[in-house]
Amino acid sequence: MIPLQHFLLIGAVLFSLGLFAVITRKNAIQILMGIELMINASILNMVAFGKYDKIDNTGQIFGLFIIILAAASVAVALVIIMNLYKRTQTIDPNQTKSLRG
Amino acid sequence: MGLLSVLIFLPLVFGILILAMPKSLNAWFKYISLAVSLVQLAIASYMYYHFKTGDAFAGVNQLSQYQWLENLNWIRLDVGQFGVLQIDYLLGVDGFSIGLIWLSALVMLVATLSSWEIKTNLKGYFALFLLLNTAIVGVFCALDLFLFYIFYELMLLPLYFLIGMWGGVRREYASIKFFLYTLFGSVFMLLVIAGLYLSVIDPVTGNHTFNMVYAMNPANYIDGSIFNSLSNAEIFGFPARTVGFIVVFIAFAIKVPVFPFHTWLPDAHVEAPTPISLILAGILLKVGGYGIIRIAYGIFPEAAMSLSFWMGLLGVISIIYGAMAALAQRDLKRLVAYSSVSHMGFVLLGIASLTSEGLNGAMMQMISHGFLSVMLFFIVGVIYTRVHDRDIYNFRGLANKMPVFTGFVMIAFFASLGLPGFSAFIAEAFTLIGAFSSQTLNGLLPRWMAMFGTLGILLGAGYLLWTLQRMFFGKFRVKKEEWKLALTDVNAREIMVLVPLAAMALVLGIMPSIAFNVMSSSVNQFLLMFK
Amino acid sequence: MDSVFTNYQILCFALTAITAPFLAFVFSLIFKKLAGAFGIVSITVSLVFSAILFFSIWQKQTFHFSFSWIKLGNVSVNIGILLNDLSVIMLLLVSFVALLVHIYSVEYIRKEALRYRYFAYLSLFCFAMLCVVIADNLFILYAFWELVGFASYLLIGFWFTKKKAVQANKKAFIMNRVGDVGFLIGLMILLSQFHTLDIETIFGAKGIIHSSFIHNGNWVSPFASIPDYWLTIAGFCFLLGACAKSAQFPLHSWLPDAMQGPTAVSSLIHAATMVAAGVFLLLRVSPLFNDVVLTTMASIGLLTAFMAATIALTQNDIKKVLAFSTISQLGFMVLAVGVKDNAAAIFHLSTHAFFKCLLFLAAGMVIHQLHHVKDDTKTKFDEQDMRNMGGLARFMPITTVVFIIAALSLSGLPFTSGYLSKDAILISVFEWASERGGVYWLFPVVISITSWLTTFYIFRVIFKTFFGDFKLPALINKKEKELHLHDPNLWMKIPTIILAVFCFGFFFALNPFSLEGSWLHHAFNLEPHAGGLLHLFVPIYINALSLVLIASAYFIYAKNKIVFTNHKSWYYQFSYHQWYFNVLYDKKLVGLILWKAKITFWFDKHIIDGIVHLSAKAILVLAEIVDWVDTHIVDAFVNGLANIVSSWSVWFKSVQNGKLQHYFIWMLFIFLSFIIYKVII
Amino acid sequence: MPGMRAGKTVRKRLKFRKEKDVVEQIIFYILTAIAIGSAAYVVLSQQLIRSVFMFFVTLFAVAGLYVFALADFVALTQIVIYVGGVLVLLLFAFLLSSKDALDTISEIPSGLLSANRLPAVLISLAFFGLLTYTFFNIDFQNLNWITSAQASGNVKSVTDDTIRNIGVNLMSRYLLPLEMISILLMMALIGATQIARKEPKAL
Repeated sequence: MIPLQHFLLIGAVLFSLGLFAVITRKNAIQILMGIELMINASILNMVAFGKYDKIDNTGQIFGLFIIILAAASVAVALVIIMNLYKRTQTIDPNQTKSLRG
Repeated sequence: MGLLSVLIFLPLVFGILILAMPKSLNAWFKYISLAVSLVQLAIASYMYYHFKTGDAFAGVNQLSQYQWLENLNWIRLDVGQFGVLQIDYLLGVDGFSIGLIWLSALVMLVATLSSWEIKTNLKGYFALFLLLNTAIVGVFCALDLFLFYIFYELMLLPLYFLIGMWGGVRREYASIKFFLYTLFGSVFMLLVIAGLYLSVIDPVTGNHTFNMVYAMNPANYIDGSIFNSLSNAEIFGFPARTVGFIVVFIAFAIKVPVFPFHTWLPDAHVEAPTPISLILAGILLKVGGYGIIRIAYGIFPEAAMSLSFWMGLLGVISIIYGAMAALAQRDLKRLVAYSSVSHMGFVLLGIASLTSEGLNGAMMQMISHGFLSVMLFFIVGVIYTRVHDRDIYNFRGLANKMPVFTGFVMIAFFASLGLPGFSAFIAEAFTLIGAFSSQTLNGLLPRWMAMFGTLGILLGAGYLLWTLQRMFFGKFRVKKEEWKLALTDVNAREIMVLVPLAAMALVLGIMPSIAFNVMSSSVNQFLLMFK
Repeated sequence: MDSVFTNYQILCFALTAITAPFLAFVFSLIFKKLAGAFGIVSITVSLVFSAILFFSIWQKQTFHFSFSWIKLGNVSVNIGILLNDLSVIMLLLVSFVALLVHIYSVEYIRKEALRYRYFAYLSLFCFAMLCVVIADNLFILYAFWELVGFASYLLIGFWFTKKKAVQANKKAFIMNRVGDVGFLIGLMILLSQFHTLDIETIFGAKGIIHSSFIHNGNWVSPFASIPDYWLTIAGFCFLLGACAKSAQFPLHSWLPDAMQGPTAVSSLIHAATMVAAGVFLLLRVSPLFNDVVLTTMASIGLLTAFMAATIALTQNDIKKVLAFSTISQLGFMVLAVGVKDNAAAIFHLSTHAFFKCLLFLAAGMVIHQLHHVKDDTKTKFDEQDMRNMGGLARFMPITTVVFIIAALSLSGLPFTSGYLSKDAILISVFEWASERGGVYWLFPVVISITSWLTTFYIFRVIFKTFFGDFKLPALINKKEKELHLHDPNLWMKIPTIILAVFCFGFFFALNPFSLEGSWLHHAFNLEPHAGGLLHLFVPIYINALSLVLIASAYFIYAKNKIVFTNHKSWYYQFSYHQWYFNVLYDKKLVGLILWKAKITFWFDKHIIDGIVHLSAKAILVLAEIVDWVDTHIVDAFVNGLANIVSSWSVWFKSVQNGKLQHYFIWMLFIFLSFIIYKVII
Repeated sequence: MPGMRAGKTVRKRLKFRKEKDVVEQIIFYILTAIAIGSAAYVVLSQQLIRSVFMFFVTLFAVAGLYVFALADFVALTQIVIYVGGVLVLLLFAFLLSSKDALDTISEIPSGLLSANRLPAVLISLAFFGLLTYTFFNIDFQNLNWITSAQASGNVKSVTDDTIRNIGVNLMSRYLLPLEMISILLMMALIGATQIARKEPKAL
């Protein structure tokens, strides 16, 4: 049996990588992939914890939910990115100054 | 509103009027100034004529003996435990000031006439000029130290601008030097004035007071106060009154100017426009002498007596030093400026002797030098306005081209080298006699000082006659061809300036009693303080 | 008091006598064309009143009038008129000589455009000189003494375009100033000692000076007591004043230069009157002198007399010779005062005034006529140089005669006034020396030699000028007849003739051989000479050798029998260059003073002003330091705070930069911080 | 179906316990390495297209890891939805874009590790550190819910049928969340089309 910690560690690595991508990438699509990585990491954790819930199966079911929501969010995000590109000719989130204080 | 107030503030009122007038009335400003000066001279003459002489009107340290006394409560500020801050608007004249007031009025008139040559920014010039006039007359009339100090400092401001804006090539340097020099002295004087204020009380009201007449009376000093002669207070290990005397003396010595505080004078004179040179030489230097007599000597008599030797020594050094420096000059104006140092040295020597002859001689020298130095500077101005050059070597044989002018030059030169018949002779002779008899009478000055002082007369003849020979005699020759046309004889306005000055020098030389009469009782009263 | 006139009248006369020239001075400057007339009339008025005063005062009374001029508390300076024997004789002398010179000048100065100035100055001089003579007070005396110098200055520089003239008048005035300084110091000493400067009060018969004494090294007067050396100093000071005015060694060198003025002026001022004022002053204050001063004075007189005589031997300028002759004769007078024979001094002063004035006027006639020749022929030569003259006696007989008379008087030959006065001095010197003995015998020996030298040089002038060959025609290539040389007209002749009359001894003594018989000498001679052998011996040996010298001069200069060739020798050069005094004074002394002046100015400019500038610089440096501290430390602190705040604000602002990722980083950062805080701590 | 295949493989290997454990672990760590390596490539790649394809690998590897966590259904769903949906969506999104857009999008600005690199690295490491720290500080054997689950036998075994259980639970216990998610999905789709609609004033 693979110990729980291993899953968690892998999740942590993936999460951190995703986080890194979200923070540093200048490309909205890569950022989006970073987010997906983080989501995957969390799903991995959910699933790993779900091992100790045989009856209710909460971990797996919420893993499913997350996958579905992530897919939806990716769809919406892509649309936003394309729209953003249409407006500003760039998909670098840092170039959008409308949030600037 | 007394006569003195009118005398002082008349120019100020008209100065403000000039400021309020539009620039299009430019041509009127000098006539307004002239009218003010004439009125001032008339008032001063009236006062001089009606000045009461005699021991009952000696003034000096008796407030009631001052004439045209004006005493108004100016500032009465209750400052709690420190009593009442009392500053009076106190004006009055005695034998020491009346002559100088008249001199100021005449010199201002002459300077106004000489201001015709000013061509730029007339409005500012005449406004400052009249402000200066107010300050100068105020200095001679003020009997309250605070008021005196205000007028004294007020003189600097217009002078700074007048030299700095209408002056020669290095005017900024000169005006700043002049300003800082004088301010250096007077700032420290302010400390002494403050000290005096804390030491002296008005015997009538019991308040602290700035009244300089009260400060001359030892009875008005608070026991144990810093300048009380009995309290033996010390500043930096020296007796407080001696320090006070030295500080005040230096402040005025800079004005006189006494060696080694004289170096502002040649620069300021050389750079100043002619009318301002006239005022500087004619009146400003006298403020120094007047201050030394009235404040330094009047308020700290015993300190003055103990330092008389050094005062006399400075006087003698100034006499010889100024004359020697004048001998080395090529610039006519600088020469005259250094001769002023030499001549004012006699004033200090006379004061230091603390004899009747010496003091009268010193006062006479101030008045006499007032006329003569003004005349000399005006003469320089006459040449300068024509060709804008003052180098003695560039002129020769001017007598051929300008005979009337040369006549005035000879009068001025011989008068200032002490030819009998002119005021300077009386003044210098009496000063030296006073200095010489000092050892016998009060033992203050050694006799050799007077003997060395006579060398000043000799050297004076040297540089003035050399200039006369070099510039005015011989065959007519000047540096540039176009100067030959420019060098015309004096015009009517210039004669109008020169004649009264020459006449005054002559009148005072032949009838010195005109001046001596008004001052001698004050001098005697003054000398009583040193007994 | 058997005076014919009341005191009031005498006062009026005296005032008229002195004010007339003054009015002439003023009017001459206003009415320029009548200047000459004003001058002559005024001096005539002065002469008339001087004569009246002379006859009412001389040997009869002393008139003193004064009023308070300046009053300073307890000190009062009086001015007034003192008429005693000395005053009136001088008054008469001055006005008389001045009148003659005025008349002479009319012709002499006729061609000058600015002659009104000449007469104005001359009147001013007369006014001042008369005032000097009758002043009752040393202060006033000093004042007019300087005024006399001023008038002399103006007259020497009358031709002010001449460079030499203006240099000469400057030199004269400054050298006189040196004397004036001495005079002034003397005045100060007297005033502090006696509290008055009244001549009669101090030096009169009952003067305070007689009641003052030396006690315990102090000079005690009724008013004050000062160390006794001040008495000597006072004497020296007055001596210095007199030396300058009377052109005595070492202040003599201005007088030869003063010959740049018109000759008539030289004759009046620099021969007869003004230069005598020095001697006059010595006479006025003579009771003051103690033995040291007197001996010095005698030495100075002797040295000057001898020196000037030797210089006169070699000069070629006729006026220069006369100028040195004047100096020499003044030396005689000073010597006389020095040996305490005031009478002889006054006597010689009076006689000298006449004959020296005459010499100058006669020389002036020669110069004047030669000047005409120069103008007529349009040639250039020095009309004062004796080398251009010779044989003039043929053309100008009157001039020659009066010149010879004056020269005889100067030489002191019998029947002349000079015989009397010069012998009086010589005898006094002999007596004085015999009293003292020793080295003092040098005085009579040297003064005798000087006397012979005098004879020799003056006859050298005569023979070179009036006898022998006329050298000028050859020099300018003209014939003698073309020159039209003749005696000048009456304006010039009459004054000289009158003066010539006064050169004879009869005028001063009925018996021209008896000094004792002279009324002038007698009047002042309080202690008659012991007489005896000296009176016989001195004149004889002096005059005997004088005659020999005249003869030798005749052979040397008129006949050219003996020719001096030693012009290169050191003693000739020494004499010719006037003992090198001019070099010493003009180059060395003046140079030294100017050098000192330059040093002073340098000192002023670089040290005093340097200190000022240095302190200004120091303050500036201090200011720089303060400024540095201010900007880099104090302000840096403040600025640093501000910078920190602003950089923080920039930083904080950058948080709000609209960059999503930044926001996200921050969000994470804060989240992390919070979590780390919660988890770890 | 790779998930199915993986599940079968696992099941087969249960028979040979000892061998099987070693093999299982080797496979797990290989998958782990692939997942982490490809994820790192996704994150650090300069080229977007490679990044996207490598993300594909990552998703597969992670799905494999789900299987090791006994969640074969989730692994399947991951492959179907993510690989089949999301990734295809991504690819289509910019394959369907214009050339310009494609260039801009695929152009990853240089300075990969520039600008915010340091704080990003720090924060990422901090997160990672924080998580690992937490994992290593938790005593998993003695956690309440784990011990109680072990005590009550509520622990999954390899042989358990999870799909049925999931289906039952979805339709019973998690019905409400399911419905809410379906509504959310619909909202997202409507929203997406609304946003993607061409605006009249579009650039």
